[in-house]
Amino acid sequence: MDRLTLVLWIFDSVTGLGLLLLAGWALASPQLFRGIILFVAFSLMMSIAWVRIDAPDVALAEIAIGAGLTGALLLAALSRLGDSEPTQESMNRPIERSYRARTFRSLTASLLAAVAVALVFLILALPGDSEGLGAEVAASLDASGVSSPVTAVLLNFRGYDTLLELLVLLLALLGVWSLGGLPAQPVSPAVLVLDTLARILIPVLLLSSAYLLWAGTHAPGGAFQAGAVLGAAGVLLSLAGWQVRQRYTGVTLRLLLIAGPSLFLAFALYTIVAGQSLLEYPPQRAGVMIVLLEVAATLSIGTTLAALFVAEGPRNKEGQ
Amino acid sequence: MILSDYVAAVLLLVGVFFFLAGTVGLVRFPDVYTRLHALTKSDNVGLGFVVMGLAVEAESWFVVGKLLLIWMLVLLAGASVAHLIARGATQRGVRMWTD
Amino acid sequence: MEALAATVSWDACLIVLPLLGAIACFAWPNAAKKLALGTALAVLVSIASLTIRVTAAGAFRHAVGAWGAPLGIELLVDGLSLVMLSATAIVGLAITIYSAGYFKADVSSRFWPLWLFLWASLNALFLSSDIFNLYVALELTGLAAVTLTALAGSADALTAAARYLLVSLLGSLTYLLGVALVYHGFGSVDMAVLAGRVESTPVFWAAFSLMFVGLALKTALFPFHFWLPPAHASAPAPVSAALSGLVIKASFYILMRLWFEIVPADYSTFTNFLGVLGAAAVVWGGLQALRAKRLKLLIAYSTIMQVGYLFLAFPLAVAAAWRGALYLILSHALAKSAMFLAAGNILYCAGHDRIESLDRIAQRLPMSLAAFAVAGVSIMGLPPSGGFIAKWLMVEAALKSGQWWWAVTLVLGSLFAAAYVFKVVGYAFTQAEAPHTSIDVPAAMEWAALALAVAAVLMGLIAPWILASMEIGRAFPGAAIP
Amino acid sequence: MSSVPLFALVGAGLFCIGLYALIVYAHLLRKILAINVMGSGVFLVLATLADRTVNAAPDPVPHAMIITGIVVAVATTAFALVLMLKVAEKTGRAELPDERTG
Repeated sequence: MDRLTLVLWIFDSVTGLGLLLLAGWALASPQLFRGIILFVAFSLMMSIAWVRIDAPDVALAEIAIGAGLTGALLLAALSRLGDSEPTQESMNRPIERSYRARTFRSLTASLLAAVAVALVFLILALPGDSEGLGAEVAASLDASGVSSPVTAVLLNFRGYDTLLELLVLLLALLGVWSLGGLPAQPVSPAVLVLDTLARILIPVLLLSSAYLLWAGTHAPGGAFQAGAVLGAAGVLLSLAGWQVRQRYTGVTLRLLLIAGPSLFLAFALYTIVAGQSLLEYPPQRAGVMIVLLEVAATLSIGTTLAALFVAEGPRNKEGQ
Repeated sequence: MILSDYVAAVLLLVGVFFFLAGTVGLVRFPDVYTRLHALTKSDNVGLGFVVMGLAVEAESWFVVGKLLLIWMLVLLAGASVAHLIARGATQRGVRMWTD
Repeated sequence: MEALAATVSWDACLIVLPLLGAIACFAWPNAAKKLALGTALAVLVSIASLTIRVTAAGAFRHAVGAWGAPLGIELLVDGLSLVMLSATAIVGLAITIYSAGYFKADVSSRFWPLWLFLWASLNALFLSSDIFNLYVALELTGLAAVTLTALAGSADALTAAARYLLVSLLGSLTYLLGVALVYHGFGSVDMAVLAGRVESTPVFWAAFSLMFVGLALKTALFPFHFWLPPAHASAPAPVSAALSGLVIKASFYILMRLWFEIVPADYSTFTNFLGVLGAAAVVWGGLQALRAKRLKLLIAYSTIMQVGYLFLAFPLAVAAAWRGALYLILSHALAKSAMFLAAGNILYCAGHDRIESLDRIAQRLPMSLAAFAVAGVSIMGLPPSGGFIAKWLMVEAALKSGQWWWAVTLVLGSLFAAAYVFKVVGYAFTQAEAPHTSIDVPAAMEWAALALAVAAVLMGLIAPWILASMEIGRAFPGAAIP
Repeated sequence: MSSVPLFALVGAGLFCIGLYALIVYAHLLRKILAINVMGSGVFLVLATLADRTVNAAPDPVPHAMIITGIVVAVATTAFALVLMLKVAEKTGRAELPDERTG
């Protein structure tokens, strides 16, 4: 084993161990706030792991969505939980301290430890040389319209999954709204530093979003990462106290939310009526169509994620 | 290894040292204000050294530009967030450490 | 026009049309009811056309994006998926008509897009032949089901929805871990490709166990049933009908598919274990249903019992038992939805569903009570209902394969069912001391419940046709019994 | 990547740690965190094994699947958090009551 391999191996081991420790620590932390912060640290470390296993696309998605947006969502929820919290004591410890509960916990722990050991042996028993579908993807990449393999899989080879996934996102927002949304956060007085930060960062975020979208056709990036960065811009604006005016939260907002899924579904409907396979791209125009779909999807993903963060529910006349 | 490699290694090591110092400060200092002080200052400098170290090894000026941009963004975000945390702590009445 | 009808892929319509409908309902909430009814009709046309095509030309696969497995996703239309889609369409139409009257205006605009999402995701799930795509469809189904459960808005419903959501997510993640191991063990996520590659190795069995546990959680197999009664009892009535009638069947359907398509050989220890769990579910569900004080809770426990029957098909392991199990899925989908819709009418009219206070319901809602009783005929398994055919097939399979104890379980289940159905009907005919205030129930709601109940009974009369349809493209595994 | 799929083993560990916390802790926010940790574990298993072949580009299909999974996870997390807040609003506790019947 040469020196670099050894160093990397140590690095990986430290990262792996760190992940396990951070996860355990985040979940067992006596204070929820600390738990969330540790979870965000866990997600950041996950993205290091993604880079180490040659998955830069996933690393980008993890940083933007896993660490960034999920962290923001968790913290916002915690701050809203506020006074309805039971005492610190009852909310933080496991369900009970009785003998029965302790036995239950140790039984669960031993059982899961056994499961973990079994999984470890199985993973080690997997064939070492499986290439999965790498070769198939490479062979069809030229016909897919893009040169980034992950984007080709997401938008073309398994575009149907992506369509359903966009709908999961929309459905989650519908679910939040159907719960009646949350009361608007009280508008805090403008903070100069936050305002300035937002003013500088928003253009940078928009630019990064556009770059990620464009890069996605040939390099790591794509609609989801771009959408997540766009969503982050929305979150920042909302934190800086921006309020979207009422006239834009009705139809305009709805149209933005459904742009991505609608364009995808319109394409699906076209292929059905034309008697083709569902979501079959014409080979010459695949590249252009994928870019169009990605632009619409990015807008919708960004808007949906920001709306999930704001979570106030529609403020138009039907929703009130 | 050529000269630039050594330069890069030294710069990276200095950067890591600052990170380490900041982290020690984060763990050891008594209250939120002093911790922020330790963390932001030394991390910004540490990152600066890391960026310089990587810039020495960079393949093109374009990459150097990107590295500098990263550093500036982290400076901006770090400084602003440190301010916001300190502001939040003051508003909630967290006292400063005096001893 | 006819040329168009011949080239259109009706299977894809079953997914795309309700999704478009859902988005349209979201974009134009004021027109949601009309849009939803229109979508339901369009789905009905699609399933009818698809049935005609499959009956004439046989099962087929549809390569999404024209890539084909293993690179792309494939849809599979055969008898098994066709009967599931048809049951979903029939129940779905009844629920749509029912809901048009059930929900008040403010809830209504929120209900329609969610309901169409649920319908679309069920269709997507029944059509998919790709185990990762099934994961996405499962998540879509689970999320839609939970949002619909929470629509009731009460503390009970919200708590039940939260529990349901956690169980649902746990189930899908466990399933996904199994999918990950399958993919890395055998290099594909397409069932047909996997069928040719899977060997009976420890890796496969571990992966299958994970997938099994995840799906059993979502199907509410005993002892994973704990989340079901509160969720199904506290959701709005049409939602309960969809949850009990269709949603839990979706995960069982995947289990059946996996079992038929890719599991290499039967292991009698494992299948007998499943049979024992099924029998426990029958007894436990029956006892709890008898003890239940509220009508919807009783119906929910009855569902746990029916899920138990389904798992008896694993140890029976002959084709007739699988036919019986599938028949049970179909007849239960109709009968149980009818029961929940009838219970919803009672709740709507009387303002409560306490069984002991159901007096005079027979006078005020004769049609709904009739719907409950007629659906009960199928749940009990009395001739000529669909439930009877199902149980008859399974009992016969048990006796002919020399496993009489499963037949005893089935008969015991019928006795339980008879007891709790009569308990409800008995209270409903009791004379009340004082008259109650009541709200009139829209006629469409009563008709929807009754129509489903009658359909569940009539299913027994068209058994030969259904039995022939369900095996188009794939004969069920296991020996034919002489 | 070394021949030992180290991160896949970590993924298996994360799955079990998350599952333990999901079962044992009562607070809904903690349960939601636990689900997210479990998800990360599954994704690690899925991706690490895609990178087993030395000197070959990793298989992009699992990467695409994970991106799908991450988006699904954030969507469900967002909904779960609001549901939690609604439960807390109605019952005063962000916990599920213990099972009474079965």
